[in-house]
Amino acid sequence: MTEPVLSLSDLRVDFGATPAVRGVSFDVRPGEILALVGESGSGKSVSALSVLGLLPRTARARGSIRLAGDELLGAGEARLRAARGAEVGMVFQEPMTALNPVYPVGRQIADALRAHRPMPRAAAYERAVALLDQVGIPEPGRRVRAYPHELSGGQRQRAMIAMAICCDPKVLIADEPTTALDVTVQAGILDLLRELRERLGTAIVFVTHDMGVVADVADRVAVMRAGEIVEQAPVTDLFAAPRDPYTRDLLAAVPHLGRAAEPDPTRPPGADAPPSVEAPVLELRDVTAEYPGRPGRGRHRAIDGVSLAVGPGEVLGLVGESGSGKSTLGRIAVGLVRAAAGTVRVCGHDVTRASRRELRPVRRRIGVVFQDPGSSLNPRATIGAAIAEPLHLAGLARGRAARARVVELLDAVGIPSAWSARYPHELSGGQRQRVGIARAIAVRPDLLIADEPTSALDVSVQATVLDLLTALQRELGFACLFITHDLAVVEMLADRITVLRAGRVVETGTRTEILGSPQDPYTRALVAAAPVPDPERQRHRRTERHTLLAGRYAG
Amino acid sequence: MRAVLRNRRILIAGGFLILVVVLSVGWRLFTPYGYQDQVAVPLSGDGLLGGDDFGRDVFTRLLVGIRTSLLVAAGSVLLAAVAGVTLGMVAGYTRRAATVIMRAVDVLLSFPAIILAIAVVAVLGPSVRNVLLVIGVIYIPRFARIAYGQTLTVTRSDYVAAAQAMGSGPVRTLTRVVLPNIGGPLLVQAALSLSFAIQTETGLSFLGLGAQPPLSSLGTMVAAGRDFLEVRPSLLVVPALVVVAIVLAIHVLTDGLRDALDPRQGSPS
Amino acid sequence: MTRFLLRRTGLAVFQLFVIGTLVFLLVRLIPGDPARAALGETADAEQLAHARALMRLNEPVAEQYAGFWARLLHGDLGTSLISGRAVLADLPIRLGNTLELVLLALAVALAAGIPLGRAAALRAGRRTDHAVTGGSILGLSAPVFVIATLLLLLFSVYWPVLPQQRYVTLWDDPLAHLRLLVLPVLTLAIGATAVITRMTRAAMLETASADFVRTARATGIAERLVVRRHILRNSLVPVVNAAGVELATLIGGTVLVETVFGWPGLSSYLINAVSTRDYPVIQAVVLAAAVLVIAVNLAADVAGRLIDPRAEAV
Amino acid sequence: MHPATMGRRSFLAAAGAAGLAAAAGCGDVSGVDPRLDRVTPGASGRPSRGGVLRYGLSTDPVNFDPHVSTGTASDAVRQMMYNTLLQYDADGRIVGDLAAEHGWTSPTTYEVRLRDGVRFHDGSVLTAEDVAFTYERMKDPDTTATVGPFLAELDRVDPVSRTTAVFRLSEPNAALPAILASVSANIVSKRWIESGVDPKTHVMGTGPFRFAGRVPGVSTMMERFDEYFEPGLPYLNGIQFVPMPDDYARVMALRSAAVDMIDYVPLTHVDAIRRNPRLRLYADATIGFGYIAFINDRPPFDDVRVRKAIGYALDRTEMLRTAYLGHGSPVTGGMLPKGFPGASTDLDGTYGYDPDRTRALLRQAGVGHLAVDMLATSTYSVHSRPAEAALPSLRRAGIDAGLTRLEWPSYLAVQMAHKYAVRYGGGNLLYGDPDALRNFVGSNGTYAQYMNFSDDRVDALLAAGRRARDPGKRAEIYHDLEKRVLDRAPWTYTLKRDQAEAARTNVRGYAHPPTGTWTSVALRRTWLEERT
Repeated sequence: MTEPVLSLSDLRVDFGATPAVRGVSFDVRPGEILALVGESGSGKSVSALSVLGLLPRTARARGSIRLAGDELLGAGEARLRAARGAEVGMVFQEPMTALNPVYPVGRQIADALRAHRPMPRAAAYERAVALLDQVGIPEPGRRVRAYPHELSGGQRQRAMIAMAICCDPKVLIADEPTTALDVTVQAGILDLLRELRERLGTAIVFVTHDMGVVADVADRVAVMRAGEIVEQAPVTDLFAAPRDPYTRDLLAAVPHLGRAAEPDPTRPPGADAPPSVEAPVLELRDVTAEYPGRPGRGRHRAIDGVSLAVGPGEVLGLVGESGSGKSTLGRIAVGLVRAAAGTVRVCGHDVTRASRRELRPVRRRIGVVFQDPGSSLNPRATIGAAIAEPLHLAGLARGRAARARVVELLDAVGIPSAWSARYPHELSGGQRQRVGIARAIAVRPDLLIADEPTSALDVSVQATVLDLLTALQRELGFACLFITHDLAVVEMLADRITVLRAGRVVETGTRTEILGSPQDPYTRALVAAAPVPDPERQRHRRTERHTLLAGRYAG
Repeated sequence: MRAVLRNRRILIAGGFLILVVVLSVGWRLFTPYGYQDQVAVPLSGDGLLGGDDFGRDVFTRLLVGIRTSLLVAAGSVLLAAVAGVTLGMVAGYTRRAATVIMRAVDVLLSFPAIILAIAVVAVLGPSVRNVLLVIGVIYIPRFARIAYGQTLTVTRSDYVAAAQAMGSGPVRTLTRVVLPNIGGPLLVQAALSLSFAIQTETGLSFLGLGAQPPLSSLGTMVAAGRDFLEVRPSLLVVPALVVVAIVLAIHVLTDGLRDALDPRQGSPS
Repeated sequence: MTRFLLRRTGLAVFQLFVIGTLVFLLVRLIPGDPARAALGETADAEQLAHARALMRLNEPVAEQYAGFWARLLHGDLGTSLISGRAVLADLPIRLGNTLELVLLALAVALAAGIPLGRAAALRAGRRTDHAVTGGSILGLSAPVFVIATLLLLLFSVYWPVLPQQRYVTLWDDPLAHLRLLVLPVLTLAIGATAVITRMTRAAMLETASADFVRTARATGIAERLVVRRHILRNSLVPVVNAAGVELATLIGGTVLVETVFGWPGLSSYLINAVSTRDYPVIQAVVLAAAVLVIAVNLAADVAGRLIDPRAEAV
Repeated sequence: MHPATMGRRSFLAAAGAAGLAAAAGCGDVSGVDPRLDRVTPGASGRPSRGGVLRYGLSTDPVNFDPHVSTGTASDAVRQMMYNTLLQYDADGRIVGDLAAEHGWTSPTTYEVRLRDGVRFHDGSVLTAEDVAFTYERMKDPDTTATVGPFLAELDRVDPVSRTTAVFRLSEPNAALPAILASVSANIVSKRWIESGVDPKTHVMGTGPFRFAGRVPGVSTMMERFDEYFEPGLPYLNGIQFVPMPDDYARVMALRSAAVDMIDYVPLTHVDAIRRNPRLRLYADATIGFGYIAFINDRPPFDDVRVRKAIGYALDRTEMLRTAYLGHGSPVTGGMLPKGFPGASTDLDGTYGYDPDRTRALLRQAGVGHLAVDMLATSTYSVHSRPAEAALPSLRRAGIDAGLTRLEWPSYLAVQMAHKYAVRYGGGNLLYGDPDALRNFVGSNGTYAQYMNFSDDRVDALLAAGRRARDPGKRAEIYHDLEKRVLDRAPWTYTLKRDQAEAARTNVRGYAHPPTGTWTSVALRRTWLEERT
């Protein structure tokens, strides 16, 4: 067993009075990928940041962080600066904001290089081009002069990795590097990290909350909860036989692509059969929609001739990567975005060209749930008022009747009715989503449009919200258009699935058809790229995906 | 609200401003003289602050002066806020109208403020009402621009889309949903404009466009005091200090309020 | 960028057209006319009628309006009805003086404001920060002409370091000209510096918590490089915008300084023209001031776009 | 606009003309050639020669038309470059300027013989032709000459020889010599004017100084005219007039020696200047007077008792103390300045401060509550301060008095439109003879038209005054005229103010005209000692 290159022992970090990390210890050996996994607030990021002393001034850290035997915690600024970048490289989560927007990417990499290896600027630039090529960015010679906003999310992340490894650090700490990326792009980044591990023998600390990613990339896993490591084990042992109860619950809560393929006893028989869509609640035929593109580049066609239908009581999963136009479709259904062509029918009414007045009766039959719990509720209104608003607008209830209905709805979504006077910022993300759902079903809609309702939530909270949705759907029988990029989630809910790519329908079919035996190559690549929380199956799927990719086009 | 009360800055500045408002609005309670009465020998020292060059009691005229200046400042900021915010919100909400409205606002911004002031006062005659009108018009662009920017960001959020999806009309969405959420930055701009309005009124009075005698305003008093700077410096210094104190208090209050209300926002003033 | 410039100049022309029309009408609404102002109180009705005829004031308004634009397009800014001098002879020097005053004041404000703001931001919460913030609030609060009067009294009369000299142009006696500029520029700069300081401090505080600053630190570059190249560089965008707006308000604010210090700038030229109802001069000066303000806004926007590559056309 | 801060000229206009900028156009005027500045002291007390006088002017001359007076400041500048036929000597008596001999040859003919060898600045010789042409131009309505309307009685001027001109009148006018001596009766060269030059922006006269360039609002420069006909004059190499409209800045400039001399000393600074050892004040309280005018046919002011009631309601001593800080004199009787025929003190006290009489008169006139909204100008503090100072005494007399103050041009327009029944104004006699009253109270006078005032007896007295040649007879006529005006009370006089210039002690030879009309001829004889 080689000496660990990085070892934390009994690391404690407090922000003022509140403890964030309560005694974390782990080791990482060269060429090994250690996954630090846990839900938000578990202290995984704080531990990662404390290695290079990047914690905000209000933090106090105790314990020991040894880098190749050399103590870093409490080391002077000079020592820390020598370690940052040269011995330990870091990659962060948000590609949009993690790079300096006013400097070309090449310049930032060159600066990082020259911080540790004084060299003339031209040489640093050449090295930057080589690094960009090494991390798989096409045409590195041109891209080196590009500004961050001129690169895609994946390319920005690759540029940041290039910057992190420019001085061949012994350790690479990646703090949720792929969370903000699409599944296919994420797969590419994970391949790159594995390649670095093999080729340069870099030790990697991979911080994430996504069990699928852990199964795909990690050698060893440390599960964290409330600032402590509850379990540490090689990845296969952890998934096969989790010892700690929290790990077990966590793994159970993670939607498992393929597992739901077996018939789900609770679903009524024949649910799988393609439902007869004769009286669809929502029907789009050849719908196209355009956005005024940036000046000079003309109109950008977001939706190009999409046709789909949602039968009464049916859940249609609308799946696609970012930029595929799935959210736009949701807004077209509600009438927020006007279709340039084609027809949109809701509960039999043609709403394509409807004015706001004509839309009013139709809107009473539709409920909408949004993605970001932070911005889906009016921060200046109490949650009681938020739920009652659709009732007022639809003229269904006033005053005492409305208040009674609100209490009823709060109970339905599992929120104590006493909280109706609270404000959104006093609730957790999950609770806010539940209020969003309560608001959506307030008018007893025939159609519910859920635009990525759970993708901003932690896994455990996500599971409870999805259960709530399915229960409500069965009880109230509304049709549901469920928009998401997460195949595992759609598998749990949807009867039928439509796959969308760049504004066009790629494939539609029942759940088992799409996930089990996808016909279209894009769907197949999408299904293959989604990591499954089972190391064995994931390794097999990975080799299959690589043969697929080698066949047609790069990820 | 607890944060607001505990904040030392807010208490001091707020207290001072409340005192000033009470003293000036209820000036009759605090002085036996009328602001026109000649009660002292010109430029003499008797009375709390002595007599001005017309022999009128300076303390009385100071209180009335504060009242006039505050009246003009508050009135003009209100006018600018109502007009500016409405324009800004409408422009931010309906993209089509945006360029037209914002360009019109730019025209107003690039029109030299002083010519507008002279022209309006010359056409409508010099009076407190007209000065209030002029300063109000001059500050409309500031509010319009802030409201436009804030409305753009707020309408991008989901809760506005949710309201629209539920059938909330443009007017209702703007007033019930958007306006409450852009209140913070507008409050800061209102306080800033209040302090600039007081200074503009002082400047206009210096050019003879402010309050008309015998009514006094801080501006007319400072302007008048200038000629007697060597004979009785207090005629200029006292009203000037009062102007600085009021404006200072407004700024301190704004900084305090902004930090207390939205600690994380800390939007640059 | 050229498309942006084209669109903006198109808009500028439209704006100038609106302003030109506005001032043309507004000025004729003001009671009193140039004939009366030229002849004074003693002139009788008959003399006034003659003077109005000579000044061609009786022509139909539409004709005067068309004439105004026609002459303007040929570069003729018109002739003063009162002094008989071509506006083109007097306007440039006045415009130059105001520009000189405003640009120097802004230069001082930027030179002082940015470092002060930077110092306050880097030592947020500590003594320097409180001192700078307090100072900047004071700077914002002092009325311009009170500062002007006190400076004039202090440095011209009691302690004549900068005695009040007669105006001389730059090319006659550069030293004297610049000495004359010291006090007016200082007066205007106090308020402007306060604004730039507050803006820099706020922008830097906000940028300091941005993700890319943490990334930069993680690559191990020196702290002063992180501050200069990442924090300060990104704070320049809002600061440049603030400088643009501040410059526009400065142009409006020079009237008090020009009056107290007797600096023959655009504002004092305008006020003199208004009090003699000299229509051609008023119209020319207002348009010149408007061009100045539009140019300043455009310059600030262009500078903003150069500094921040992702700025989309607003 | 607070009165104290306003200079004589509108503060607004003042702000525009403040300071001076060198012209890109006609030559550089701001930087004075240092050689001109050198002063060579005169032997034992004789005036030294050379130097350039820097004169801080309250207003920038609007233009230089020789025959249109737009205010005292521009008159002073013109008098340095043009001459009139007659002028006032140090005691205020009319003497010859360009005229060597002058006098009535008949009740309707006045003969003038020019000095010989007088040259214009362009070297051409002055002839009677020029005199005839000048008065023809002044009578031409297009010139809008200030004294034009007063030349009604002048038929024509005949140049009987190269140096003699005869003024032929349609009817006798004893005030003709005063008109010939008025500041805007400048003699111009016929050839120069007919050459098509623009007299507004160019100057070519016979005066002691030649025009050397000007930038409006910046500076007006003039240099010594070596062939000036008065031997030895002028002593100075040149004068630089610098407009400084802001009172405060003008006084500061004098105190910090940025300028050698200033006009229109603001009354609020008079005491400070008197106390300053390095400055000297030249003042008088005879010429400028203030008045409250009524529209005589607008009820309730059509009743003479109401007009008189206001006359008695004014406490002029208090007004003087507050408005001019004592620098001036109350006018309770006749207004004619000392030395004018008909001027006398026996009418003083006619309108003493008598509020009870005011209330009695108002009761007699059946006016219960009299509310007065008085129009005044905000531009000139010498008018706005007394207007404001009048309010307290009016209010104490039971009159509900308020003030509306307008910027000067608006004030003139509103005054002409007869919008305000009561108006505070100020004026001065256009030429040094009581006949100048015809423009104020004569039925077709400009001011009379503002007041809708016309009185046959007044017109008759004015005509008689013009015809009479015997000084004693004229004094009696004009004394009756003053009594009649006070009795009809179309307006009521308020205060006379100190009209003052101030200069540093090294400026010598200047004297303020004791009486007569505002004239700055004394400036032609001014000289500079070496600057201390």
